[in-house]
Amino acid sequence: MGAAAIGIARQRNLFGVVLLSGIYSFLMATLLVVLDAVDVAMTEAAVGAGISTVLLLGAIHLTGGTESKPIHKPWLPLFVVVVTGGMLVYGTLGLPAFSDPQAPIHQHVAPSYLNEGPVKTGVPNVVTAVLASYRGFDTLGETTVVFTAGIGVIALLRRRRPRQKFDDRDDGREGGK
Amino acid sequence: MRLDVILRVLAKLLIPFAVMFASYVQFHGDFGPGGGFQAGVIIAAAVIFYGLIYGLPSAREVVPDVLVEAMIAIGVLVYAGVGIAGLLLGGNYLDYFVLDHDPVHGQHRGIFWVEAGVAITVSAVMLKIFYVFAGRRRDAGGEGS
Amino acid sequence: MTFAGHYAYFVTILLLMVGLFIVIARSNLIKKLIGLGLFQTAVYLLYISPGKLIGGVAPIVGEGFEVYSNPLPHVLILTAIVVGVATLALGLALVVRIKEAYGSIEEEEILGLDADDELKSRDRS
Amino acid sequence: MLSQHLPILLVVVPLLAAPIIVLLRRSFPSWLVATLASIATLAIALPLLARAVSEGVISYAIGNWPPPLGIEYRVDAANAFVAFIVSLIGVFVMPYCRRGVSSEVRAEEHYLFYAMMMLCLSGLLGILLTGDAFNLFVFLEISSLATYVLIAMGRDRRALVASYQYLLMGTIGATLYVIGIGLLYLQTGTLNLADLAVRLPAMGDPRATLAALAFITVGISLKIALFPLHLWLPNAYAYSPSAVSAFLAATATKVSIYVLMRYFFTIFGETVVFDARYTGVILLALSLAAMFIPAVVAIFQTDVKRLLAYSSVSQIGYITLGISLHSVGGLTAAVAHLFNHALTKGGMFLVLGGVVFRLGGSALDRMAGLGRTMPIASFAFVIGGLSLIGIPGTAGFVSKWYLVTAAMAEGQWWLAGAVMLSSLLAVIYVWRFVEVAYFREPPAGHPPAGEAPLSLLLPALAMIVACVWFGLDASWSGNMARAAAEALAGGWK
Amino acid sequence: MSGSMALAGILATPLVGLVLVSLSGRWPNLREGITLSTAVVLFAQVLGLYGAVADGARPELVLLPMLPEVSLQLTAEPLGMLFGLIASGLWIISSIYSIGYMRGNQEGNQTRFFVCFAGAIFAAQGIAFAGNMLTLFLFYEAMTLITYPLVTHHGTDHAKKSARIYLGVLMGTSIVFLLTGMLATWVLAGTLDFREGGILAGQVGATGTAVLMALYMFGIGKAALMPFHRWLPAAMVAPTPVSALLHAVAVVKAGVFSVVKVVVYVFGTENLMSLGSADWVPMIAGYTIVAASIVALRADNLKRRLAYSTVSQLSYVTLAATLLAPISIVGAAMHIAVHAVGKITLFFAAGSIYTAAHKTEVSQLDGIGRKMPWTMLAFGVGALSMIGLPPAAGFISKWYILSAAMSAEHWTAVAVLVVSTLLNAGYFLPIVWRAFFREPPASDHHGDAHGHDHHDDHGEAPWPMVLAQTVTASLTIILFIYHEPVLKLARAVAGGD
Repeated sequence: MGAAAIGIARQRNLFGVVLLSGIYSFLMATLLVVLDAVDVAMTEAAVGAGISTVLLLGAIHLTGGTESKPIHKPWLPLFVVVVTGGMLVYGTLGLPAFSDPQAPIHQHVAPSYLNEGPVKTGVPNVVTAVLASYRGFDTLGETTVVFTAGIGVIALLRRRRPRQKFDDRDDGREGGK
Repeated sequence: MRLDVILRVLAKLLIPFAVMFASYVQFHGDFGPGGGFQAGVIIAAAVIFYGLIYGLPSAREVVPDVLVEAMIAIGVLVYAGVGIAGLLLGGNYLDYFVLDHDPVHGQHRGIFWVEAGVAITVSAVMLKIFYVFAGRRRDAGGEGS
Repeated sequence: MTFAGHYAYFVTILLLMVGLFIVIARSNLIKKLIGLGLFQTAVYLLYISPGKLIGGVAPIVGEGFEVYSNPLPHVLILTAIVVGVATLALGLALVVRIKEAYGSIEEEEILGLDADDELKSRDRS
Repeated sequence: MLSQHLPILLVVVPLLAAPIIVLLRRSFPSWLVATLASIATLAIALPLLARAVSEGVISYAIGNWPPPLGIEYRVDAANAFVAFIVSLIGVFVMPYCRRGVSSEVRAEEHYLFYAMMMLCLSGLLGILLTGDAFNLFVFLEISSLATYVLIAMGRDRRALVASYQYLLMGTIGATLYVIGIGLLYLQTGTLNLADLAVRLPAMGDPRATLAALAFITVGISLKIALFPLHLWLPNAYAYSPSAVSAFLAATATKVSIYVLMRYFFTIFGETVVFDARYTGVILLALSLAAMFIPAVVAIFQTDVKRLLAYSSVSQIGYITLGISLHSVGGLTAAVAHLFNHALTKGGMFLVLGGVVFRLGGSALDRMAGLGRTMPIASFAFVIGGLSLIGIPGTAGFVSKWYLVTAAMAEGQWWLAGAVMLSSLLAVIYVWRFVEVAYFREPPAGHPPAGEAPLSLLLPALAMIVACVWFGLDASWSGNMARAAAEALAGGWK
Repeated sequence: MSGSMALAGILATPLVGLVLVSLSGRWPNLREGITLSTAVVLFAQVLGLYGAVADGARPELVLLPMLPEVSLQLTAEPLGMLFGLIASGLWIISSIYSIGYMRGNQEGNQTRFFVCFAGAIFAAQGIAFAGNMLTLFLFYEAMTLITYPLVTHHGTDHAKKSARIYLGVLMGTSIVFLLTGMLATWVLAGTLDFREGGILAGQVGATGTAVLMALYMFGIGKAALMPFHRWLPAAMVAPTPVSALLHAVAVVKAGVFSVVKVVVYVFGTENLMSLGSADWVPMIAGYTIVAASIVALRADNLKRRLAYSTVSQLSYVTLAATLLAPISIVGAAMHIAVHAVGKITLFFAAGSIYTAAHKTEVSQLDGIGRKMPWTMLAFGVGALSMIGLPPAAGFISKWYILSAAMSAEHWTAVAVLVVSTLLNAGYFLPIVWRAFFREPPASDHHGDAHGHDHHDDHGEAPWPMVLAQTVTASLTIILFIYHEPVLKLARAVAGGD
């Protein structure tokens, strides 16, 4: 997975990049299954390897396929990235170790979901119970995000007649005066 | 051309299965992995598949733009409406317990409608994005720019 | 899954750094978005992996199972994935429009074009 | 019966309005629904604020699940006041959109525009009221996505690039925020903010807590456009449609500032954030830099919209300066300035929108002789400018009063001088407009433009009048700011 | 009519006038009629309050609860009464004068001019009757802003540049120093009300008081203490009535009035005396007096000379106020009134000369007294008052200040007063002498293509201007003989009642 990620960073052919990111998502989904997150894995597979790839390919088709060589030396981004990573390493050192049943996340809140969730909601898949009921408002928000994105894409890419498009560009010049 | 025919036939056969699979994912979400979002994606994928094979215009005929846009909105309305129903029946917002005399039934009912709302919006949005992106290419070509 | 301790975190962090690097350092607008996606997926692991309990199973309650992995991170990440793809769709739509307006999707070139515009309009006025 | 559901209704009303607008599709009905919805939010926000001030914390369990399990809305004087500000601005901006948008967005896209406005409003209100860390992220994304689209609807092609850059920055910010709350969650096992505030001191490891603090602060600061993370803001404000600039300038950054204050004072607590750490010092230094550097940049702008945008970055410095004092006085100043600056900047952008409507652009050179051709608009704009400077009798003075007295009460006398000096910079950039508008001849050949249509002028004037009113009688807004500050500092116990 | 109602009326009248004037811009006669009648009504109202205040009443009016802790409020007390009377009284006269001037010179933007004029008077009344420091500050800033368009009146590059200096210095000092000082006072004393004995008494140590003193003294830029005096000469680009009423009376007097008010009611004279924190102020003031006089001596432009004379005369007030002897406060208050009347006369005369003869430089004034006897006579009276010679009122105030300096045994101040009197004589008397005893230049009529522009065949200025300057000149002399009402108020300020 790491190799795929670095490959994405280095590859300049965008088709290659998209392909790699699809592979990456697939690997991610596999890993998620291993981690018992079946719902997430299913979604990641559908979204990461499916929708995203299709979307990216569509976009590349509309915009062209290769990336030009970067002009700047990447020192500043590198610095930012290293600081971010360093901060995270520092932070995670303070967290409970992997698969520690005594970790707070397994002690607080989650047991209630697992114990009473299926009883109170009648839904054995606790993920669904939490998603749709306990944290149903989050999911409403999520749906709204999808809605927003959908409407947004319509607003941005609505079909317009060529003449209007010309006007648009002209307006762009106008505004800069 | 022959390949085309095979594809068309395949598509005709596959699409009902896809829709069935989607509804399985939708309703089985209570017991196994899956739910509204995944179901929505699959439904959208079925139509997109249809569009890829029969061409965008025929897909647009089957599922017209206006309907898709309306569905985008309706999904959210269904979801938020469940919440309002909770309010009207004397509970808090998104309170499913009050949707039926039996709280557990109420929960079931609530989750069902909520997931339906998600599926409607997600499938419609995915479809719409496909329409828009695919349609864009044609327009861009038509303008000769 | 025998590696214990904080190994899982470090993998996450590495992915996250690569993603962030692509976003900041690369000039191609689409590649930036892909980097952004990478950056986000890394975060998914940060949430999911601590939720796993060795010996546990997916949080679908059934008979015969005692230990379940924590369902809450799964829920959160489901939402996060959806948000991520929504952002990606919107970002790509913007890139398509930018390509049409500028004829390029390289950040450097676009900023250069804008600077030219600025100069021209200043000369005119 | 309805009164107990006020918190959720405040968010759901605009959220429902959006899909309804999409179904309506026509320009006028969409506008009507949007306007009515924004009036409704104000009608909800006012009694909610009154209740929050008199009763203290109001908790609302969504789905009737008890708080740490389900998502909770938690309202106190602080977020109720900011929610009031946001919905108030909404009520000013929505009537303005009818005419203001017509020249900048094509008619068949109007309903999309209004839907986006509603989503943005709903998202912002959701961020404010929620008592759940992750739910906050979801609504942050709703408002952000809507914002990106709204910005991209600007006429200039640079609006697209501005929107794209904001999308990158905003998503990075939001993701950093998610990392931060992830770290908090892994330490405590809860996402409920009030629960976090209780459990964090007991269970948190200092390293992870510090990292979480860093990620949340940086993530939110990106949205705040805290110097030097402000690079997305000037373009985004400058190229978006005027009504959007006004709405965003008055609300979006303010909401993020509220989030920062909430995390600093209620969740982490002052001991974690300020004592024995450099957070206060860093924030102070950045605030000072923000007060001066963007203000100087603003002086050299040739476009009035960009000038105002840079001025916004500079004014945000005042607010964060108030936070960095970590006292109730400082917080009061921050909240007061949040309110006053929202009125001022929103009003100025609206006035400017009217001017752009007539002149077709916002370049400073075009405004020559504006004092004669559009006397009311230019006068209103100057009043807004005086408020930016902080002339007594305008809202801006009230904030300055609070800010400087808070700094002095903390013994930071030199800060008072810094604030005064930076407001001199504001004098300079405001006066560039005054000289051009009043003492330069209108460019020859241009037809004399009259005042903007009433539907644009009235909302703008209303905001400027409010800005003067709250400058002359700040007893209400001052008391509210004080109550909000006490609520923030007092926590959610 | 109760006192607080009267205060409301005083504040509302110029505001109403302002609105009416701006609405009647299309009919100049109506507009000027409104200006005049507003001025008269205002003066009558202020005068109506005189009796009560002189008898010790202190009517109050809370306008708006500006902040939760401090409200905007008005209080009539003797010093404010004095300033209010001067500003409103002289507004009548200078309105008459302005009408003549603006029409005589065919100035543009006359409506804006009269609107801003009314606004400035509004601000002056607000300053005069401010019940606390916040209110005073509000109207102080309002005055700066409302007079800005008057300074830029001509809209030329030179005017814009000067207006930038004007605004820059006044705004800069008031924001950076005065506002800081005021907020510090609020933090330290917990109140901003003007109170006898001073609100800072017993709250702050000697060093703190000295710092605050500096913030106030330099913050009140309108008092033109050096080095923040540059705005005053810069403001001379404005039309002369503006210079006359605003930059000889309303604006600058607002400055020194604030100085006296702050010294008496914020710091408290006794408090300052015991702390010794204000000892340095008379030095700066003395320096300003002498330095400005020397600049005036060398200025050829008449208005510039008058401006520097104003800078110098203002510092008399500051000097007197900070000598801290009871009698010196009387001198300061008296000097505010006396200098106002005298200086406005001088500016009126300068404007008359410009209108009638289009002359602006001192060196052009040879023999002009023969053509414009009334004008130059008035000028002479004003000059005497500036120097402090009887029978002009300047003598009275200077006498009080001098005796205060003597009684305080402040020999530097005494020396400054003596030297400055000589300097005053040195730059005023030659003008009078030139005007009456020198021959007019003979060469003017020959070979001058623009002879018409030079107005050499001029007579007196238009009658409204002559009338105005005659009235103020007479007032200068009357005040010398009968100054009891003014003295009564001044004594009340000093707490000697």
